[in-house]
Amino acid sequence: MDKVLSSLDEVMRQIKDGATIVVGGFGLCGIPEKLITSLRDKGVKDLTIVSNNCGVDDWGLGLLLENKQIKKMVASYVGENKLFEQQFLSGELEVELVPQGTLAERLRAGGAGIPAFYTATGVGTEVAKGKEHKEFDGKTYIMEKGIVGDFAFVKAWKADPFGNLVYRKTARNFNPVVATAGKMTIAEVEEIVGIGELNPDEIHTSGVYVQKVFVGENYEKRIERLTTANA
Amino acid sequence: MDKVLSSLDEVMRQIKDGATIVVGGFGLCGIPEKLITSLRDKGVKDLTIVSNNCGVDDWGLGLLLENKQIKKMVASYVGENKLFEQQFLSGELEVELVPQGTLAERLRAGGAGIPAFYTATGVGTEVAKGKEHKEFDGKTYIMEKGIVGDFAFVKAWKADPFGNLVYRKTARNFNPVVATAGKMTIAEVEEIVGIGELNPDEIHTSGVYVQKVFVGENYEKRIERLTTANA
Amino acid sequence: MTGRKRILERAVKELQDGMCVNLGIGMPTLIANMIPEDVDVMLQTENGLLGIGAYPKELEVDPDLINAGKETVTAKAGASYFDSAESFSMIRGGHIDLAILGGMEVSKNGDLANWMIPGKMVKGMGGAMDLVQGAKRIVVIMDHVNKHGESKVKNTCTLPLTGQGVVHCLITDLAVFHFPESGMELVELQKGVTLDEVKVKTEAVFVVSESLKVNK
Amino acid sequence: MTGRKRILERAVKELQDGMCVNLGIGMPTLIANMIPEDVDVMLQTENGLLGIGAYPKELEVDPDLINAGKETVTAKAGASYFDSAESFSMIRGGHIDLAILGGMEVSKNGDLANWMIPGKMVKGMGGAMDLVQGAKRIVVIMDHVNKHGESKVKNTCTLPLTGQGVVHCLITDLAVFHFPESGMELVELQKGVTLDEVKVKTEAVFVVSESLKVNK
Repeated sequence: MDKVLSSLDEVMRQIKDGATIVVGGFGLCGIPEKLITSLRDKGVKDLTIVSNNCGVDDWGLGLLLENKQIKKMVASYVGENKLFEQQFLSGELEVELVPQGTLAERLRAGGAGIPAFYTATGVGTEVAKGKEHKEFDGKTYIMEKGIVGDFAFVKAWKADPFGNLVYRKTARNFNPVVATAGKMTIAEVEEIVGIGELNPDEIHTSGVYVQKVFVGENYEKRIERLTTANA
Repeated sequence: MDKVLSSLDEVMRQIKDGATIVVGGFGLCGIPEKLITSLRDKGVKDLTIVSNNCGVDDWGLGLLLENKQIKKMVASYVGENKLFEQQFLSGELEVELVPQGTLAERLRAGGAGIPAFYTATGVGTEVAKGKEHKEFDGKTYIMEKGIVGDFAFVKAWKADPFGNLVYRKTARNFNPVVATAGKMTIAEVEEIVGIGELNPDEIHTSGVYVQKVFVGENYEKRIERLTTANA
Repeated sequence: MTGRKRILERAVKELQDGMCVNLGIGMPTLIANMIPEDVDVMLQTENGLLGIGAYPKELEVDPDLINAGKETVTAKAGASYFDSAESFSMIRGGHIDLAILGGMEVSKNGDLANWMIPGKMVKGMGGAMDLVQGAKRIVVIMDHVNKHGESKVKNTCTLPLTGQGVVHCLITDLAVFHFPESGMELVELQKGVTLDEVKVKTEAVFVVSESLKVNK
Repeated sequence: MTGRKRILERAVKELQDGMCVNLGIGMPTLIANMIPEDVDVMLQTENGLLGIGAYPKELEVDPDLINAGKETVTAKAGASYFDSAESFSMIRGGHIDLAILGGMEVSKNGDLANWMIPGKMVKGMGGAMDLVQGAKRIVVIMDHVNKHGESKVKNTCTLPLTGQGVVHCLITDLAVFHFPESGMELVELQKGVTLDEVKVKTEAVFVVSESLKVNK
C-alpha cells in the first residue's frame, strides 16, 4: 500500500467548485503550505473552508481569499487577516464562527461517526442561538454537530508509505482531527520514511485515515509573532 | 510537582464503600494489577466498576468478584468469568452491558466534559431501549451519556513524576480514556523516569489527568490465550 | 471440503488489496492465515492495533500484544497502536473498509443476531454492535442451518439483534446472499449445492440473481 | 505603580503550587514572567502544549512551537504536546485548575464579555468560550473603567457574552471581587484605593465582604 504521490496534480483534479475542505493548522503553524498553494493555483471557486484560522493576507489560507476562492469560512478566530474583513463586509464571504474547542470536537465527531454531541461552551451566548438546548444534571448544554469535509488537508512532519503520520511540537494542533474528518484525506509531510521505520507506539495518526501522502520541499514555516527572551 | 506514591495505602484510604471506579485494560492486558489487588485487600464493598471486562476467576477484576466487593459492573464483555455468571444469576451483581465502542466513547466524553453524544451503535437492539432516539440526515441514532468515576485506575508502561504516561503496544487499550474519566486518577507503572526524559511528542496521557503515580514491581501480565505460530 | 472450509475460502475473496479489515472473534479470525500474498491488507483489532501480523514464535510472545480474542499476536511493518476510543473512531467513522463477523441468525432485510441467546448467560456484545454500524461493508459468515437442521437464514430474527439492516453479504456453506434495497438476493451457490437445496434450507424469502454464480 | 502592574501583581497570587493554568492572550500572558520560583505551575496553551517555558533565545526559535497568541515559545521539562481535541478535552473536562482571561465587561452575576464589540469587525472567540465553561476557576483581569471613565463592572453586560455566570474572581486596578451565589462581593481594595472610589466607579450592585482586605 503505497499512498505517496509524485505530484499534487492528481488530487487537485478531483477537487471541484463548491467542495468543502477541512484544513489543519493553528495560525501559520502546521499548515499544509503545499496543498494550499496548489489549490490556489488550481483556482476552484465557491469553496467552504473549515479551519481554525484563515491565514494572513499573503500566506496560508489568505492566498485563497486573495484569489476569491472561498465562499464560506468556518473558523474560531480570523483576526489576523484584512482581506477577510473586506470580503466579509462586502458580503462576498460567509462566515461561521465556532468556539475553538467546539470546532475541534465537531471535527473529531465527524471523523468518529458521531453526528452530534452536547457542550456547555457557548450557552447563553450568540453561539447558542437556534441550537437545541438540553439539561443534564441540572446544567444546560447545547447540541453541536459533527463536521465531515469532502477533502481534508493535513500537514505532518513524517509519514510512512501507508500514511501513518507523526507531528512535531505544536504543529500538531488541529491536524490529527482534520485527518479523520475528510472523505479524502491528503497529508503533506517534510519527510517520508520506510514502512516499519515509525515506532507503532509513537504514531499520532494511523494511516487508516489517510488516502494520499505528498512530500513537500523547502517549507517556509512563517512565524506570525517572533518573540524571544531578552538576551 | 511530584505525584509519585511510595505505597498505595494513602489512596486506598480515600476509597469508600459505594464508590464508582473506572478501570483500564482489555481482558488481562494492560490491567492495573497492583491497584486491583490493593483494593481487594482493602475490602471496600458495593463498588460500581466500569471496565471493558471483569477479569478471570482468579485474576484481575475477578479478584473483586471473588471477594464480593462489586455491586454493579459496567462492561462490554464478561464471558471469561464463571464467578460473574454465578453472582449475576443469584442477583448479587447488577450488570450494564455497553457496546465496546460506546463504552470507550462514554468514558472519553466523561473526561472531556461532554455530557452526551449520539451514536448509531445499538439502534434497533436491546441497547437502545429507553434511550432517546434522534434522526440526523435521515439516519437514526441514540443518545449515550458520558461516564465519570470517583476514581480511575490506570496501568501504563512509563511515567515521569508529573504523571505523564506512555503505554506499550495493545496494553494501551482503554487506559488513556479511563485516565481522563476519574475525579481522582491513579496510574501504576512499570518504570518511572526523570522529569523531561519522556519526549513531549510521544506522551500518550498528559500528566494533567493524573493525580497519583505508583511504581509496581514484578508484574504478572498473565496471558489469557497463548497462541503461537507453528514452529 | 468441509462446510467451514468452503465458507472461509469464499470469505477470503472479500478481501481486496489495500483494504483495512476487521475480522471478528472465532471463525473469522481464521481468515487471517488464508490471505493470498499478493493481497496486501491491514487487519484491525478493536483493542488497539492496525496491522496484525502472524501469531508469535514462542520467544516473541508478548503479553502486551494481543488481539480482540485475547490471543497473543504480532504487529507487522506499518502497524500502529491506539487507544480504544480512537479504535472505535476508526470503526464508527467508516474508516474500516470491511468487517467479517460470525452470525447466529441473519434475516432477509439484513438484520444480524450474533451476541446472545435468551436463557443462556449473557457474555456481552463486545465490539460487534459498533462494527456492524460502522464498517463500510459487513460480511457475515455462518452455517446455513443449525445442528437441528433449522435454517439460520430467517424472515425475521428470533434472537436479540446486533444490528438492524446492517448485513451487506452473507456467506454460508451453501450460498452467498447480498442485501440490496430491493431485497435479499441469492448471488452464488457454493460448489456442489443446488438452488433447490438452498430453497429448502432457507426460511427467508429471497430472489435469485439474474447473474447467479454457480461455483464449481 | 501603574494600574496594569497592580492588576498583574494581584493576579499572579492566584497561581498556586501544583496548578495547571491557562493564561489568555494579551495582558494575562504577561503573568507567565512574574511567577515566583517556589510556585511550580504548568501553563497550558490551547493550541496543544502543557508546560510552556520561557520565550526562546534567538537560536532556539522554532516555528513549530508557538502559544495560542501565535508567539514563539519553548517547552519546559515535563511538557507534553497534544492535538486540539485533546487540548479542549482538558479544558472542557475540568482538568485545568485556573484560567486567567482579559475582559471587556463583567456583570454582577459573573457574566463575561470579552470577544466582540458590535459594529467592529468580529475577530472570533477563539478558545475563550470553551475556557470559561471548562476551567475549574475563572479569573478575569481588566481595567475598572474604560477610557471614557465608564465602569466596565456592570449590572448587566451590554456587549455580547462570552459566558453566563462564569466568573469566579474579577481583578481590576481598583479592587478584587468574588461571585458567590449570594451575589457579587468586594473582597479586596487595591493599594491606595478607597471604598468610596470603588463605589463611584462601579455600576454593578455589590456587597462588601465582612473580611474586606485593604492592600497597603
